[in-house]
Amino acid sequence: MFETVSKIVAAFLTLSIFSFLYKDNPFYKFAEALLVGVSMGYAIPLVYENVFLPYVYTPIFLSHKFIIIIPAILGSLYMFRFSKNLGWLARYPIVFGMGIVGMGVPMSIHSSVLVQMRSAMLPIDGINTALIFIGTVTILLYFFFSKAHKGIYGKFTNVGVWFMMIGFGASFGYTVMARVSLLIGRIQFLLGDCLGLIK
Amino acid sequence: MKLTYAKTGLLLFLMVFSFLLMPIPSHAASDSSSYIVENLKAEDIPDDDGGGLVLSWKPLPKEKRIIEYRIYRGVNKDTLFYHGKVDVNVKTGVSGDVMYYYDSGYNNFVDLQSPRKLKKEQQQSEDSPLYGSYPRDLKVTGPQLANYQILGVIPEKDFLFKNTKIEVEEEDGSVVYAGLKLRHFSGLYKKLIPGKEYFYTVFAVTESRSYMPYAEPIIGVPIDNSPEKIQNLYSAYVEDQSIMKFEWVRSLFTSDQTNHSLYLLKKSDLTAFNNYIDEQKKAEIDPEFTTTLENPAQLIFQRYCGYPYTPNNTVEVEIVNGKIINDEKHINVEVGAIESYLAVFSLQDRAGYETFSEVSSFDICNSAILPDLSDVWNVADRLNDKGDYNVVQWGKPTVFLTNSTFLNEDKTRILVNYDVYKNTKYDKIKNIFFNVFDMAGNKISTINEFYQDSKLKVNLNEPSQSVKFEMRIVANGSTGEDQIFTQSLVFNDEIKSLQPGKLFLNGKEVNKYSYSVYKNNYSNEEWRLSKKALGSQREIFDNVTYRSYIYKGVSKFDAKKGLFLVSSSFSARLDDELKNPIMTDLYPQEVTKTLDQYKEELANLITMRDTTDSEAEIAGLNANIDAYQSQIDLNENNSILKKAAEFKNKRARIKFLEKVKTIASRSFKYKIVKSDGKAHFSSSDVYRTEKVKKLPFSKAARKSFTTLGIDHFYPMPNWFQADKFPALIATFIFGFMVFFMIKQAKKGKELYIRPIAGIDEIDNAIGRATEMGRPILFVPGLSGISDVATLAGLSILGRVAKKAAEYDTRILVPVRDYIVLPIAQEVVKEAHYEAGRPDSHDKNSVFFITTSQFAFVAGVNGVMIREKTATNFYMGMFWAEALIMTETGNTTGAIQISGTDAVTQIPFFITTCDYTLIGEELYAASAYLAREPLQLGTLKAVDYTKFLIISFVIIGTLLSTVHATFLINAFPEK
Amino acid sequence: MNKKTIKFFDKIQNIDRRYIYIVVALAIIFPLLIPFNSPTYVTKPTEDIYKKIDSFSGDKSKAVLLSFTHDASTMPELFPMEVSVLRHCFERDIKVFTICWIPAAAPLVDYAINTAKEDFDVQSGIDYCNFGYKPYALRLPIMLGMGDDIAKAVETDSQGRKIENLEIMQDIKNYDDMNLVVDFAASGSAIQWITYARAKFGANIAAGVTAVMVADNYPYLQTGQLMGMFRGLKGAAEYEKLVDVFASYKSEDHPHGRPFSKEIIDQTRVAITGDAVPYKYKKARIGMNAQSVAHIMMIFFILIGNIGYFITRKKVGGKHV
Amino acid sequence: MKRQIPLIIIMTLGFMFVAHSFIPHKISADFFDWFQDWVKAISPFAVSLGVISLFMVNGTKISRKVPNWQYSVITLAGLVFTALAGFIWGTQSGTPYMWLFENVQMPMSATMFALLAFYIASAAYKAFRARSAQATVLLLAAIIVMLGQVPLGAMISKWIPETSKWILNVPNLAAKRAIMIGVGLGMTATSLKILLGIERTYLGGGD
Repeated sequence: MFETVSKIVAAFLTLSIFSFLYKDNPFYKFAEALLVGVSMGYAIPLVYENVFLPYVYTPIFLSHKFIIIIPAILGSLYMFRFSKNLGWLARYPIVFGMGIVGMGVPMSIHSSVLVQMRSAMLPIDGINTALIFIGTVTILLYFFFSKAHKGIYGKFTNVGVWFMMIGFGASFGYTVMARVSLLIGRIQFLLGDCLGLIK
Repeated sequence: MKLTYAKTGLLLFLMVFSFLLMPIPSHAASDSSSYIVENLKAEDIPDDDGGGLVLSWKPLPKEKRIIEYRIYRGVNKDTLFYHGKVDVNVKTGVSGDVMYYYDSGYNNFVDLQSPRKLKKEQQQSEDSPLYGSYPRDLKVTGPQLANYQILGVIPEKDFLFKNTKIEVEEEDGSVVYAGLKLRHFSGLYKKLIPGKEYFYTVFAVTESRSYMPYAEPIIGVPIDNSPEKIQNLYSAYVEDQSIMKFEWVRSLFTSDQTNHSLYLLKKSDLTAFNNYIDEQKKAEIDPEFTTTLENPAQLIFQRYCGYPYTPNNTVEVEIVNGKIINDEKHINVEVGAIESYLAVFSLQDRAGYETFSEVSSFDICNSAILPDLSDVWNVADRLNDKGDYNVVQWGKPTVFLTNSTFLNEDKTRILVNYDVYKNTKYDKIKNIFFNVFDMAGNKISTINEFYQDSKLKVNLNEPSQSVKFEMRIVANGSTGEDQIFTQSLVFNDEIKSLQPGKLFLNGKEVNKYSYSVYKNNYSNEEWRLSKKALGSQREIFDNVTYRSYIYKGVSKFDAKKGLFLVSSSFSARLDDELKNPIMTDLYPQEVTKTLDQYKEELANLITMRDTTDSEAEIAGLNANIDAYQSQIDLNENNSILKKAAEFKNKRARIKFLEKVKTIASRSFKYKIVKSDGKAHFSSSDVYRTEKVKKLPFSKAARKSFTTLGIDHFYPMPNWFQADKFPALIATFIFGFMVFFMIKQAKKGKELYIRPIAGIDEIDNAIGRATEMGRPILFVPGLSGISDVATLAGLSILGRVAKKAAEYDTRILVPVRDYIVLPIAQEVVKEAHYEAGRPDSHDKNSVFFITTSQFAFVAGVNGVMIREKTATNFYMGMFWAEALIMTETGNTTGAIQISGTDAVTQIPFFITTCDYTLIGEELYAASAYLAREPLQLGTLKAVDYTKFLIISFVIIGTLLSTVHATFLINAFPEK
Repeated sequence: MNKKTIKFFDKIQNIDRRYIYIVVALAIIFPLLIPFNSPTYVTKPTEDIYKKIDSFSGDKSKAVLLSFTHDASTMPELFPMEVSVLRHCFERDIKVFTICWIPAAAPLVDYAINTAKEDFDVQSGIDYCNFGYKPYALRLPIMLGMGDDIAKAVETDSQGRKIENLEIMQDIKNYDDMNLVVDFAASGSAIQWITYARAKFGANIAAGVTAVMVADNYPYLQTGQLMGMFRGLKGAAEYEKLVDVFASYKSEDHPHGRPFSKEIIDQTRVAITGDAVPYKYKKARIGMNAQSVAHIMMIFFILIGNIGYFITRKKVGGKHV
Repeated sequence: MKRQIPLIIIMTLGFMFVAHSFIPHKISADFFDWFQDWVKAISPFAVSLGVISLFMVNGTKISRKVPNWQYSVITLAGLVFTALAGFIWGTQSGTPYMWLFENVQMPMSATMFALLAFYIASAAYKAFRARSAQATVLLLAAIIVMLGQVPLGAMISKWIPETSKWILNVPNLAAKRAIMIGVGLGMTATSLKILLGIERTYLGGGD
């Protein structure tokens, strides 16, 4: 009984969302509004239990690490984000959390630039490595904005465009697969979990 | 109509939520007694230390939809505390007929996460004995300390500095304890006491979280058993060195194991020995049983096994002049012909139980067959770390094949994967040469891996059952001529491919032996295992953590002050022979008090000795007197304790002792054992060095550590991570570029940006809309203002709006983010002013639709269809919803121009729009149009860096293709 | 081209999209209702993850971390991957940790563990451990902290136990031991692991991603920064098969599974109809049947649409391009 | 001042972190531990941002009685109810809170994106046009990759999966690598601008 009702509710809400395909309608609007509310409401107790209690309450009130009061006060300044006059106070917690971007600079240069450069310099030992080399260089040149695409240079950078198009084609193909997979999942739910038709 | 929609919505809402109130009554109605678990049993766990019970019960059927079973435990029937739970998947239930739950070892007693107050378990009958878990309240938990063995784990700093001195009046005078608050413990852990009765019950929790009635509590009594039997003992006798070697397979190591012992047994005594064991077993089961037999085997070796660390499992015993002698353990055994002996190993536990292994006969061999441990090895501080690793490394790098795959159907072309084990000393591998031979022994090919990508492609002339590889590594000046590796790929019928066979180094099998690295510091008696490595590995990293804990038994408490009481004495280190701990105390007075007690005891013993006549008694007393005397000497003459006694300031004294403790526990000496696992092993000496590194300790603190830096290694923290050097340079270059170019742009320096093809298209498209007399749609993306793409989109909006104003064409700008809204309004307004057409500006042309992703798109689609827009612009950040808009635009026949840096959406824009600005082109277009210094400067900085990158890539590729790999190797690999 | 054809194509081009929706729904419903056996070809990126995890078999000083950074919306693709990996670990006695970074993922982790564990004798805190939900804001600090000391960075598990005292943590200290991180996400979140955990501590990173992210991750795959990748539902189907064929393989010679072989996996077909494999372990493969039909349908749509486009465009005379 | 101090904080912290990424020393590790403790204590409050803004947006809608304001009531009621359920009955499995997650939030958020399969199909039919040579190449590559993913592709010809693999491993790799380097530089530039105090949008408006 309990299970059946749970499934009916879930199936009903699923179908409400699907009804958007027909047109925007109150069922969809209802489901969407509910989703927004429930998602946010869901986060509150979870954050309280998993974050607030162990990282704020326990250190201050139980471990007596009173220094943690400072970041806790900093954190509570978030509340002023929407205030007209005191909005500037919210900058402190934001700024504090953002300090870590400093680490992002060398680290992302390291892994998305230098490591990639190394792999782009592999010895050419066949047609494929040659193609990867040409492709990488021409596309990089295509996005080099300090020289006009004219003459032979223009033709050269144009090669990059073709490489990109094939690359985008690959993304395209995979995206189609991703979208279909999600639908498959939902239909597996409706047919399998709710109706028990899939074994 | 709309209102009725909404009413429907509210009704639905109520429907969904009202259901939540149903579960409780729905279950209450059903018969709850059928939910009580049956066959609940608590049985002793065999072969353990007496701290374990196993609970078992029959799980309820799947139809009952149980999500969890909760277990309660106590020392009497009336109060049972929550102890743990077992989760169950509600859909499938439990597959077996019995469910088990192990209550063994130390588990959580109380810590800061425990509840504040003791609570009666809800949803149970009024008189139920069930309570929640132990609370932080000492009034409740304090008395429970007596019911378990309680272990307190205390961070060293808290023990040393956060304690409170507490004097407790006990039977034999007042005793001083260190009192600690719960918060100073990392946790308190409890273990069952052997022989004590414990009560258990279990109940089920259903899917709707109803707690079902509990089963009638049952009793369990944990029993201390003899340790688990060691399965395999191997013994060997090396004739030419007259050394016996023993090795065994370690059993599960538990806290109560104390000694490793080895015995020699005459083959003729085997029956007597077995009788002895049988008798011992009987005695264990039946305490009344009196033993009569003596152990016929002779003890030849014994040592403490060093809990909680993994002990050494090899032993060497030397026979000198036909005898094994160890005065300290009172061993003096005469050994005859080895052939007539068997070896036996035993494990002893605290309760005095002893478990013997199967007997093993000696493999009599010669030292020539023992593994060769002549590889040069060393111990060093690991570089590039925060000072918590030592590295132990040996030998030259090894190369080996890991896998192979056929590349074609004829099976004549194979892809072979190889791997390399290096060490810090040989870390720069220049070349690896592979010579490939076919089955007949003919060389098929020679490959020079000048860039190691871990794979080779080999052409076989014909499908082959076996291919042999000869390999050599050139690294750090070593040509590797003296280290030729051979390995074959052999066809494996089961796996149906060529699989790597055994690896040989100069004809010797490499992985027949493995390395075990053992370590020992100043504060533990025995060597412990650091890490084990394969015969092909060349280094191990030994972790020396910074964190240290003090373990103390807890049995007393002070409820008034909220303190747990632990003994205040602690050991600073062991003496140089690693025998006696150098004990001291948190409180200086206690040190003197203990010393006085020793002296008093000593004086008593001496008077006793002088008054007695019995020879035997005098001998016994003399031994005691010696022990006390040596303790007193140690306390009075030890440099650490002497120095500590000099401190006037209490905190300074503890600080000094802390430093000493740190050195003692973080400095390790190392040795390597290379073994085949069957007692054929070679053991190295302790590694020593002459070059003593400078250590960060005061003279006073390190005074007693005479071997520190020579054979004991203390890991040092480093100030720069050398492998990040390329990143450092790159960060500097790029940082400078950005800073400099933005400065230049701000100064108003003319910076060239090539014309972007899409920009002309923008103008044309606006023209077309004007021709058709229909409005333009501009969507500045769906993300917020902090997104670079949104900013770029807005600056293109400025241009489009200006052109539109010039042509007097209406522009519509739907916005999703309410912070973007006023900014977009401002942009459009300004554009109209700039174009000199403030009159044509309509404030409502920029409007907010909704924040919801799909509803926003539905709104935009509505605008497209209603207004019949002639040209649609999508500039900014888009997600999955993008194609819904462009599809509609496509059906209405509008010209569509898009620009985004969302790589996943670009393909859809390209296929559905007439023109697309790809990725960075969007930024470039916006910088080109807006000429805003910040954007322009960044674009140029990125551009110039990109030029550098292109140059490096081209040069690097050309160089590496002609075997010059220095440039490519200058870049990081991971 | 005669007018009739043009008109016909005009008409079918302007067909109400709801008809298309119905076709889509049917194209997916039928293959799901009527499962059929189709081969699953296993590709290298999936294989590499399998081999890596398998190499930890029975090794108590190695562990795998599964990081969940997705909510229920992308579950259809990612969930079968998670279940298969967990099943693999349980089958081969490999220590496995789980952690999640968004609130909505927390129950998904439990769901995945509960689904996989019931066929095995495994215990939380000994064979596996769920670190539970940690907020996204702490992702970087924890990710980096684990390179040093997992127990300190994570502190407590999902049940609030201090993890440093759990049995599973013996011999597991940092990324040297917890040597493989598999990040399940619908975004490029694996990149963060690469940038920090790998660059700084050399952890092995693998990604379980929705198909959308697949093509973008290839550069990392080639550099080895990603040691392997699950490519959407296909990757999940491949892993399901791998576990079926090797880890869960039972015979007299191999009571606890058998070693990986490229040749065997290529030759073996696992029937997904019938009850030989439980439904939860073949969900992705059944899904792939529907995927096949859907892909054909998509290609068919693209072709028809384009034929119509070229015919009707001729009529308009290429006015708009 | 209201801007300067935050800017100084971020620049100092930022540069300390740049240094931290090159310094493995214990001191540097301790700095990170300190930061970790503080950020952990700050982070739970961030959730209030989401809650407040949701209340503000929906509250305004309700008070102004904009069309469809009733749905805002549903949103807020959903929020309050779910949060309360969590606090009252706990968050373990089997509680109303988890019931809401499993049967309300999970199915709906999963379905939201499942809609896209329909849209992409209709776009395939109506909008994915080989409108230029480049778009044609793109579509062809896409079709091959799509076929390469499913068993049917291999049944048609064994070259389809091979070609699909080649597309991914060669042209796609080159394209994505080049784009990635560009994106990587762009992102780093943004971080750098934040560090150098040039980029300030994250501080929000006002003085």
